[in-house]
Amino acid sequence: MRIAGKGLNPNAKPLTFTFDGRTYTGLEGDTLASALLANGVRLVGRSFKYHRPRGILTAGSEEPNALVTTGEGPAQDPNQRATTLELYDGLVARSQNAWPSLKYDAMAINDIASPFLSAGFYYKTFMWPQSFWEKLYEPIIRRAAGLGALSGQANEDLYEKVFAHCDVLVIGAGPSGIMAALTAARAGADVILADESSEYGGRLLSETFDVGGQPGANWVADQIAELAAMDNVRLMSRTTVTGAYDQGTFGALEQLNARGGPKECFWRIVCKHSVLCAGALERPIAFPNNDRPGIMMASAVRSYLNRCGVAPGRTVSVFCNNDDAHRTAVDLIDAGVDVAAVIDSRTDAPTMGQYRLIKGGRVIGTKGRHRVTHVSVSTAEGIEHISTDCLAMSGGWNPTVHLTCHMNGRPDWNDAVLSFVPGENAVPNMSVAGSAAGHMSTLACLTSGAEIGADVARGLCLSPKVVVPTAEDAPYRIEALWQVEGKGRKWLDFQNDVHVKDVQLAAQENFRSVEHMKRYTTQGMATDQGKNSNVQALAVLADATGRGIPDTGTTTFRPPYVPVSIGAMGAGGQGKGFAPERLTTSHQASVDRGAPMIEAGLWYRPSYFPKPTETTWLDSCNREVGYVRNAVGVCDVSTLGKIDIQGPDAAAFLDFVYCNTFSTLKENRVRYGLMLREDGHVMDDGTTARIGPNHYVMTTTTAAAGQVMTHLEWVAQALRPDLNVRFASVTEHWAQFAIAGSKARELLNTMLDDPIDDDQWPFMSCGVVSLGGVSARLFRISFSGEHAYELAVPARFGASLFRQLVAQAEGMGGGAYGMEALNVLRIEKGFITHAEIHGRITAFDLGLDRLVSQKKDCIGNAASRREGLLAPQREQLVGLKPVDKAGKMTAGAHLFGNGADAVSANDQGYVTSVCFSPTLGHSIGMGFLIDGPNRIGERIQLVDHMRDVQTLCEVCSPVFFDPDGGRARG
Amino acid sequence: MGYSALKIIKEGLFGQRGWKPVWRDPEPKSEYDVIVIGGGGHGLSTAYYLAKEHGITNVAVLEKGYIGGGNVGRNTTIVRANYMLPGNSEFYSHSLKLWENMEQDLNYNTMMSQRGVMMLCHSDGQRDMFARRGNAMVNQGDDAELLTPEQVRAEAPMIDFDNVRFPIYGGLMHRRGGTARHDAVAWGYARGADQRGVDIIQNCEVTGIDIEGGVVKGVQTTRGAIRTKKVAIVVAGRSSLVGAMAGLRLPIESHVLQAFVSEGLKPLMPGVISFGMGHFYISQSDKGGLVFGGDIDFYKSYAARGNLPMKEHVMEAAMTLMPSIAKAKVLRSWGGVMDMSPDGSPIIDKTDTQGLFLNCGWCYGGFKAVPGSGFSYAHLIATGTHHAPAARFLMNRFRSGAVLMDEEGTGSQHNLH
Amino acid sequence: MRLNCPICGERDRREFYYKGDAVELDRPDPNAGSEAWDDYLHNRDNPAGETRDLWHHESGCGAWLVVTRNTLTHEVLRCELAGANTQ
Amino acid sequence: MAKLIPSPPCAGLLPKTIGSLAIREVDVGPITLIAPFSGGGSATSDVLKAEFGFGFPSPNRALGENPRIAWFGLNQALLMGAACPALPQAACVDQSDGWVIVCLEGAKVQDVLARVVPIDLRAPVFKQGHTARTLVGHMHGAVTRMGDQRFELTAMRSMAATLVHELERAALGVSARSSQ
Repeated sequence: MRIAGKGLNPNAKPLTFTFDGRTYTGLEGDTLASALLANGVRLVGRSFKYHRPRGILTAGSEEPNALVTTGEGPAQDPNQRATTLELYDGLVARSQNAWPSLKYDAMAINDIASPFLSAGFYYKTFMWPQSFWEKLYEPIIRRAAGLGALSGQANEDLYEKVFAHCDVLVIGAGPSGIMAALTAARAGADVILADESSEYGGRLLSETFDVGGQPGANWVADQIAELAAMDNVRLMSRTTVTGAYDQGTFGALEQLNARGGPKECFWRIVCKHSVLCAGALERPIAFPNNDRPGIMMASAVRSYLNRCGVAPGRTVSVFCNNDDAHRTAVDLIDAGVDVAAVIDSRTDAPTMGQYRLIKGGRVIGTKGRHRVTHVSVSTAEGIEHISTDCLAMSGGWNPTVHLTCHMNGRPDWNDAVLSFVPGENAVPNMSVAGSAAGHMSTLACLTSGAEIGADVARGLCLSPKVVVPTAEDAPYRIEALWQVEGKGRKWLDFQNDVHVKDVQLAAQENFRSVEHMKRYTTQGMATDQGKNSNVQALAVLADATGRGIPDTGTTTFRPPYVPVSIGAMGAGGQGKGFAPERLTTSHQASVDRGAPMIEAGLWYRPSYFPKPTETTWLDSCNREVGYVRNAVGVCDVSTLGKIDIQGPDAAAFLDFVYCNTFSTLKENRVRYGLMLREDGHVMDDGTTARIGPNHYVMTTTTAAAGQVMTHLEWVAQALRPDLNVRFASVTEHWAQFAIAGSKARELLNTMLDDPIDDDQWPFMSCGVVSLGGVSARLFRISFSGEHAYELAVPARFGASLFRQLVAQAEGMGGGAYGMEALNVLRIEKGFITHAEIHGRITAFDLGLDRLVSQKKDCIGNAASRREGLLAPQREQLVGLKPVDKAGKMTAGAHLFGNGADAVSANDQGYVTSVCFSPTLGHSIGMGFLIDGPNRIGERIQLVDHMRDVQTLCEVCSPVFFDPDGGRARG
Repeated sequence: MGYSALKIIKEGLFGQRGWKPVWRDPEPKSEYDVIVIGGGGHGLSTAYYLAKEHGITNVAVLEKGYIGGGNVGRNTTIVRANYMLPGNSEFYSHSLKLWENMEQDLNYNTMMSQRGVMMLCHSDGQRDMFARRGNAMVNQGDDAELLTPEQVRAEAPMIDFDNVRFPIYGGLMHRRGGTARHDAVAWGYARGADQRGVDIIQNCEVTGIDIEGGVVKGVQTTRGAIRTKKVAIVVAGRSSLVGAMAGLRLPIESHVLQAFVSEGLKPLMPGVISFGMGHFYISQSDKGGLVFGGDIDFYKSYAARGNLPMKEHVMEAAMTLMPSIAKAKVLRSWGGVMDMSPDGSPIIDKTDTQGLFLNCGWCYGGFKAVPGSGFSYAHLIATGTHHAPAARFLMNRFRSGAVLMDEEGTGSQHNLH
Repeated sequence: MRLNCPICGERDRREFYYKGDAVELDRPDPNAGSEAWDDYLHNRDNPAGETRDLWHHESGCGAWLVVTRNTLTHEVLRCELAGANTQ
Repeated sequence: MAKLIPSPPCAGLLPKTIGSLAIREVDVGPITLIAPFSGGGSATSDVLKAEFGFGFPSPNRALGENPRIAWFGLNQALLMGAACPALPQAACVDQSDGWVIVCLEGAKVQDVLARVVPIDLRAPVFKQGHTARTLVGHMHGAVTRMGDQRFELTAMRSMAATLVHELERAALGVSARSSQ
């Protein structure tokens, strides 16, 4: 019911929205909840377990009941709280968890069966027959459970993440937060003031208090205007600080009420000091049937009335145990709304206005199916039934301590406010002000905010002034009332349908620890994370176990304070944004030639270069292998890591990081190197060239480039600071291309300013060459077994060089080759990659143990000599070929003795790399086989259950082609 | 007291008054045959199998807080037997078989749900590695299927196949894998052990281990000294601290692993999906919450809470893999303390002290091991010999280098497993 | 979490790579024997409280740091350069 | 004979204006990474000073305009815009083609950077002449303040497309807010 003249915005424009298909009108400044209440809509949802009718309980982000879904298609957004959802023209909202309709929900049958569905009942049944859990019980439970639904369509909204830095982060812009921010900012501190609402002011917007001699909302507007005008202040509305993390880091979720721009923004705020001014949350009372629509928090009734001009009922009653709730009656009467009675459990309750006060009264029952119609009140005189369509309840206020618990802080029980207050120094450099700290009057909030703002400013060596406006300073009078005896269920967790008896049953079954009770009953595990119910539930548990509340303890509040969408915290990750994409200089040329680009770590590399006549990738691959074996092929190898190493001790350094020796390498020569981890296993391999007396260029595999660089830094800085050496990655500076095949030199000589010959450029040599005046590096190395070079030019020339190399190669009967052909070429030669050096492999396993020089110390040397790493029963590298040439081989297959069953006990090894060798005309592979090198010629069974392959293979040397290496040298 | 549907109906009609404590809260006795330090999943299952399999019932489980309050109560509830290396393979295979009969064995519904665990692969090389793993699983007698991208799409249509940063080359499906109700596992074993006479003693912190002449004599606790000839340490997350009481310096670092749960949603996830390139895995609980996690926070910590960068990384992985869950809202995140070992595999072994046993190093994979670990540990404690499926979980493997079980291939750096 | 890099100043944890306990600075002699190497590579004090760890300012200056930290509270007590060869 | 044609890292990607933010690629000329050997710091600095008027920069600082030198990590600086003189006491590595450098300019440039860079860039903290090695999105990079509303970002050449994409995304978010 809208009350004319009430509300903060008397000139609000009307907005049209729909809820469950019906169209309504609300006003600018409404939340969906206030607009629904204004239209008399009470039933807004169904509870989780029993599907009981639910109405709006609160006016904030702690709302457990009024969860709705908005939007259609990819924009469908479930589980939004109607109490914080700002109304906009055209908003379409739907209720959740009800079928066929909110009013007639078939699953409400659960409520009738509820005596058999007590806490934890499911642990005691659904066990027979065994297979029925997955087939029958669980699907039914799963369908019934859940709240809203996702659309199943990929997100199309924008989300973003931002970093912010400040001196002081003030969390909450109520009276204490405003004062803390003002006091610190006026002194010169860099301040961020964040509030989860669309409007600053906190409770001052929902109450009728004066501050500084003017209405609270006006005072707020003045202060906010002053803050907004300061350069050192950032105001953040609709921003909920969701988590407190180490060293002054906070997460915050900003709702951007904008179409076209980002939907939400997740902030990472770093501050020197934080001030928690998050206020307090009013708690319900556990009385019988306290969950009907129309029963809501007393403070929420005032919020809707004073802030939105909406009365949630025509005849309102109040049930409370404290003075504060009486204001609800006073405000309602002032607005012309009937107040049936104020039922106060205290026999000495004071009266604050012209309403009927029932002292020492208790609500012991309620009536009304889809909205409350009556309440039954026990008084000194007996039981009275009061007709009412809204019951405003208040069991007192809980300081919002959540953020103070995010770093393992425990709140303390406080007898004065009958609730938990933040523990001392729970979060380093965080102060707590206002009602979050248990200060319950407006003046106390203003004062504590100002004083803490000043403290913080002084901590920053500033000179603050404390000026506090006048305000009400009523004492906080409350008497404990956790539950009311009577017939009917007394609900604690409204969403998860946990009532007092559930908690008592948990205690009876020895789930007496508060954590056990929570997990057994699901109390506090709903979307409000127990904000509305935990303290009452604790009190019930304390009573049931004969302990006090402080001894009972409390569960831990964990981040986030309010639910945060995966979209917001994962902003930027969608699609390719998850990790950077690295493109080689030949990328476009490869794409232009139709090459499928495949991921190699962060890089993209061409898989193969198809010709129009080819129908499968294998056709292309075989042709490209032929280029290299018969003419010349060109391949971009820029993705390999390249590290420039210089210094007087560069040689000694390399001797220490490689297991073999580099100090003996001559200038302008290249050597294969094997690098171990300190635990004796192979880290990486590659070639390193000596390009000057104290100057080397190391190559790493594409996969391990980053790891090797980090490792070198570690060794140089931490283990061998005695060695004077410097290194830098030059992977990005050089575009490098392999030119492989018998016509490689011929091709090169069409490109180079000065031709080369075999004498100057023998196998494993390197040096500087010139191409059209551009200085380049040439390495005569081969990963294909052919006469081959790698030519490196500054990356700006990479695209140009690649196109010219390929054009030249094509003129010689060759062309570009991709990763598939590269892989075949290297398997034919028995060269290893990370398919073989997969982290569990030693030099011994590779047959390279002779490379581990015993003349010097090096990383991994000592550990590689462990007996277990040299045992003959280890699996060692071998080649494999099918006995029947047509036999199929697959990588990942396991190896078994001929005739042995393919079971673990008989496992002899596994296959790491396989290809069809066009050169040899059959499949070939490499793998690791127990005692492999001593079993050459043996027949072994390759079994791949995954691909249904079983092939008899012959164990052979892993070098299938040109075993003496004459082609590479020639 | 047996649990059954009939019993539930009877109690429903008579006000639930007949339910008894699921386990007792006895005072500690002055002496036990075996003291199990740690009332987590592994400790409780150890006590249960000591009683059930070996008839050793004069056993106390000492828990410093409340039972099931450690990693068994804070994990992503995944159960699987998809290991590759000898040692792990046979152990998890055995453990999975125990899972499959757990409810009937315990008369407690732990909601073991075999909806499948699917690991996605993102390159030819990874697919071949998955094939090797899948073959190892089948060789061990477990189930595995290598799925084509089309088959993955049919299983998990919410994956963004067209735009994901690391495309889906296929998957390794392990249909007998799935999830279970984590707390219920602890409670079920507690109930089973208690019914067989084991004393479960909560709020009883061990402060010292009494050793004389290389022989265990008992423990000191916050509730007094207790004598025993056998002490079984099984305190994941705190192994180094309890081990130090017996003079052990363990190959363990404690690291935080975070996990996340969203608000309840109508069913959308088929089973468990794991996205290796993003260190992201996800399933959906029976209540409808998306349960997901990622990698450890990478720095050693006992704080049981994580930091923002890893949370963001996990959510970004979710967004690239399945952007249809963008509007699922994270309700709660938590961090558990993991025993990270130098090869990523656990230790179930005797120590040099007579009567002192050690079970630790489960990294972030301890939940699925709960039944197998308890079974094998109980075997070792009762018989003094290693149970065959766990016979390779020996502490000296690091020194010798023999039978390391480094599934990730990342080497001796604890936090990389 | 934030670490105060002695070169770059205070930076977010996401800029750093973590290696492990600072015991790894004390690399044994190559012939120290299997027990010493086992200890170096695998065994850790792993205290609940103050500890010294190795971090690399990977996305920043590239320095290796020894960070003294509390593993229970995440309080950072000191950040120092790991090597002498860093100036 | 080869005829090599150079192409810049951001060819076809920049320049661009999004809202009030202008993004353009900067060609600083030759780039040399200078890393003085142990004990070679002052000798290296002296040569630089004689040649260019500035020495080796202290951490997090950039000196000069054209040419200029920017600290680039532990014991490292990038000399930009001039050939590197002989520096016997330092490792000198040509990285002219290793980096992509973009200039961002506009009234909201800090808001855009706050979406990609995790460090504190507020004017009183990060002043003109300040430079930092840090993250740019998920990439290792560097940021340098060139003026009140002007910054330069450095990232790896192969990631130029990702860099531009991330900046575009950030700028779009900023401009969507200011248009509200």
